[in-house]
Amino acid sequence: MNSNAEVIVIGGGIIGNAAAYYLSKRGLKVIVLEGSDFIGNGGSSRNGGGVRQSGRDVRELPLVMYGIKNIWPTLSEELETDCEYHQDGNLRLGKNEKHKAILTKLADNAKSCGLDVRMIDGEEVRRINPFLSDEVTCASWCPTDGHANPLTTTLGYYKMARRNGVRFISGEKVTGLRMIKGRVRKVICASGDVFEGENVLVAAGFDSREILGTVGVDIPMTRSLLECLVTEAQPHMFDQMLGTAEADFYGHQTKHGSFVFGGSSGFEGCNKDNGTPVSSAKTAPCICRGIMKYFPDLANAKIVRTWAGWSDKCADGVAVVGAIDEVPGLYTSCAMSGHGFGIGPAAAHQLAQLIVTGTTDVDLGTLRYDRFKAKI
Amino acid sequence: MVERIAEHPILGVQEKGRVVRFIFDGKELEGYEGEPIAAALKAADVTVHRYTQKEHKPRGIFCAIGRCTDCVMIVDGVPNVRTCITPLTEGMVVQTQYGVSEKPFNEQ
Amino acid sequence: MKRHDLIIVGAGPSGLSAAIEAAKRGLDVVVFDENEKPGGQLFKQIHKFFGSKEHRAKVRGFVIGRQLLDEAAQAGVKVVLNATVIGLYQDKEVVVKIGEEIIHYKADAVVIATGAAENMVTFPGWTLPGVIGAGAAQTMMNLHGVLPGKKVLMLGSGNVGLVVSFQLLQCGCDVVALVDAAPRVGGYGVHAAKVARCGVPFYLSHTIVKAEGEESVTGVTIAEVDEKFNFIPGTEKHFDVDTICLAVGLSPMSQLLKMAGAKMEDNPRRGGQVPVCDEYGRTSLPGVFVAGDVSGIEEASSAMIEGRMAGIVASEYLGYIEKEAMDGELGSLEEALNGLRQGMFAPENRGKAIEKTEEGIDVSANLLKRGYVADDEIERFPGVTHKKGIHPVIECTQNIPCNPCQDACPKKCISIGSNITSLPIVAPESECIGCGMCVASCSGQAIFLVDEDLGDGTASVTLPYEFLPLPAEGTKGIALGRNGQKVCEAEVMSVKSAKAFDKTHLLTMRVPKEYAMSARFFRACE
Amino acid sequence: MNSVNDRSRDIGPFVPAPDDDMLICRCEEITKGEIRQAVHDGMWTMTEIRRYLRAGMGLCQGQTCARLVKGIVARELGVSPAEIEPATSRVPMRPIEMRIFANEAKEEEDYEQ
Repeated sequence: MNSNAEVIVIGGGIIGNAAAYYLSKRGLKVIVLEGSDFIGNGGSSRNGGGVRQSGRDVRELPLVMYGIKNIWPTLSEELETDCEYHQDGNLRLGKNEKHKAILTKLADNAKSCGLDVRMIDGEEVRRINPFLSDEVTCASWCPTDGHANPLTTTLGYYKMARRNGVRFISGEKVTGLRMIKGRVRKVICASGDVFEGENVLVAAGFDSREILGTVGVDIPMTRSLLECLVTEAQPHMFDQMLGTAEADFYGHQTKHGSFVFGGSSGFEGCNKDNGTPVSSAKTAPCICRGIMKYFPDLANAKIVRTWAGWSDKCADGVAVVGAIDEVPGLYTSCAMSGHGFGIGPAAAHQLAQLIVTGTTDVDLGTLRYDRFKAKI
Repeated sequence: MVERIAEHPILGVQEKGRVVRFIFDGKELEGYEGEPIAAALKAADVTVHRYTQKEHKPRGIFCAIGRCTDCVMIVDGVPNVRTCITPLTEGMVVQTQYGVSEKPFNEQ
Repeated sequence: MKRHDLIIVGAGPSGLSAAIEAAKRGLDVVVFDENEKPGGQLFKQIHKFFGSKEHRAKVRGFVIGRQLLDEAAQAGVKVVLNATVIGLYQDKEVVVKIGEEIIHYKADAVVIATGAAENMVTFPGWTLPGVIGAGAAQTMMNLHGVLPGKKVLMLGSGNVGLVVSFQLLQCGCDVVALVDAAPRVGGYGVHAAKVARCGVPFYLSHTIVKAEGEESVTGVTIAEVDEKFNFIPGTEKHFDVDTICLAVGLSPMSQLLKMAGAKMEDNPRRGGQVPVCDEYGRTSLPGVFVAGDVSGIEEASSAMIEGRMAGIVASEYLGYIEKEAMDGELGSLEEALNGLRQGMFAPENRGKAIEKTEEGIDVSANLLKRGYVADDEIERFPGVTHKKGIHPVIECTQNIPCNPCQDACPKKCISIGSNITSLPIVAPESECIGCGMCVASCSGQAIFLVDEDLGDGTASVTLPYEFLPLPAEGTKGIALGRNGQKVCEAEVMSVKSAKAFDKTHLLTMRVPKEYAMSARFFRACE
Repeated sequence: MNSVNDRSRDIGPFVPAPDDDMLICRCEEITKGEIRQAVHDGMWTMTEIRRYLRAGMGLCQGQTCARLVKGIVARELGVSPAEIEPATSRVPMRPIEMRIFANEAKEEEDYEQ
């Protein structure tokens, strides 16, 4: 078995698969190592499908805006896969003055970066989405936001990368990296397999921390267990992506007709798992109660499935994307903090460009791995 | 016309609820209160419960125990109701389901 | 949170059995079942069960269901119906939908007894209304009193296919064919024989080419297959039917266990995806046990024993009984379970072609191919003897774990011996009084009383009869052979019904004496 | 490494078959051909097939088709069905209305009559 490549990608999620695709498109030889038995098994397949700019920290905005302008609109054709991308706007909903203050601040910050986002009142909210309850009194509205299908997008990148000759190995858990003559070179796996790459891209979610730690790099992040649910197919109601100031639920109606909603019970940081991301008995009922306050019409929609996924939450809530300068050949995109899906393709695209050309179209300086400083 | 079993050689005469009337696609039909909607429809010779979303193909009873979800219909305005395990009540309005709607595809 | 010693999911034979054993030992037990009625599949099983009399042989499934429910109630078990367990979460948290609410329960021990789901096969038209699972047919007939169809083709010759075919006949449906891609009948020969003698043709090494119809099934085409299951051109046969019944096996319904994180395995011998467990149902999750089909597809009789084992093991797990007491009780149950797992249909014989009985007798090739023992094959079996006067003829030709017949005869004419799978033997010197208890006791309906010469050139044949209407004395009709074809004219001499016969009526017909050993069913002239 | 994990293993080209239009997943109306094609697109596990095609993701959550899909994937990969992982199962076991899922019973009520 040939275990050498120009780039070893650790993590078969949306970022790993997309990076493998963009790298292979540029002619590089790539191996992707996925720790679980399934491609796209982490947050990439478990998120709510948001492809949005609004509501993000300004440090992430240039990269995500780049993706929405240059990648998402043509992605389905490029991947020969229906990514179900809808650019029909994002409503971030508020119910009171406190919410309004949060949303206004976020909107003002985004506007300063050139994003078209504005505050609207309850009436205008219901003109855009007539199914929302009267409890909604305000929202931020970003018409260029949207949503997509995380499952088909992640697997679409995989399909095309594989077609380009990228070697994918699932069930191959990476335990560490090794430096050879001052460059990262070897990738050591729990199975005993060793891979060698001229470059290594670590995009393994929370596991990235441990892997990067083996070459002395630490990204401060925690892991929380987030949950989502999906309803049976319903007649078409609306196309916007939704979120709330309170972050009690988010989601959209899919092309299939089902509603995918994520939400929280307040225990995300300390939810118990059994080694797999397993849902908790208290979360789904709580999400349902949250949704029904916004959408009373969905009370009779049946939930067919609930699931959980780990989010790699960065200490400052912002993704880490770029080269790790102090370890030549090492790159990462991790600590995506629960909103990696929308930004993932852009992050992968820019990393591929960085690996091949040494340059990026978007300045990744604000997303550096070494930005973390003590508070005093 | 499919028959109900009047007297079964082993089970004898089975106890039924009272006769109730319900509406199927605008027609009035009779069934026994508490029996599954699907049983009442079967006894009235209704075999098609819905037409599928993609291919518009007919579907009816398949597992009869609430697992396969093939027999779903619109019941009192709610789509995707498993008729094989939902008890019939007086005055129930049962409609053929087209995709997830009560409207035939050419009206959707 | 509401807490119970033991929560059982599924009120079928195994779940109720587990509940009874645990409650008897002092555990606080609640059983949840998603159905409106308890008993799992038992209430759809209207035939008499096989086995030994200690384990409810010759009792009909739905009666066993009632017995179990009574025992459960007496033991203090709470059975909650219309209660769907929607999830088994960490720390044995069971979430149940009851009515318009969900309720969270904690259990110190859990028994999962969720049973099995039907397998399906595909063929063009398999999604048409009118193509149904055999279980669906059973549910409609036996629970809801509605005929699934008028003209039915059954796919699958396992016990489910055979039993449901007979049930369809009992309800007055026309079963036009019994079809199986396998070259041999999969279920008990006695089940096959009672279907075949009603005139249902068996098509082994055949399967469905297509179901026909636009809005619902109007017909079906079958064809013969070669040993690689490819259709042989030119062998197509068409039937006008309104219903196609699929009885192609069961899969354990083990989703709750997988959801809860139990270690699973794909085990074809157990019928699919099952939890890894020991012989008493302990899974990889401490305090979570399994019983019945969910841990491997078998019969209801073994499910009941497995349930009892799980109830006892759970009792010990929670300290209600000592280990020594548990070991003692498990021992005898294990012996009983092993007894049920003997014979030609034992799990290790699945799929094997068996050529000789335990007694060394060649098995009937015709039975495996056409569903009935041919006239020239029947004489070699020990239950088939001749003597003057009335005597039993036992057409039991396969080693199956069943022995009620030997206790049924007040004159001790019939013996099976200590090995429950042995073929019954009719003692030559014994004196048959023609009471018919053996005929009614045989779960396989394989015992006949024959008087080969009534002195006037005729013979009498008494057969088990479970159809309506019952023909009156003197009714003229035809006698059918084991193959369901007419052998001769016949006249009903008597129809006896008795409480002890449990709805198996004894129909005695007069036939010309040369047909005494071939006439096996009666059909009245239209 | 098992034969399903090395996604570059040669499984040969996709060859159209006469029964490719056979419906396998009744709920989502996914055909045998779509499943076989997905295997050739790299979807070698039940999990990936579900995510990519929605087969087994409909109302019944794969209770009817899981075994059939598994057989098709295994045959296409040239492995035994036992080598293909079973589809996951998730709460709820049966579809449940949002208003009921949301409605957690109070502690004091007793339902076990």
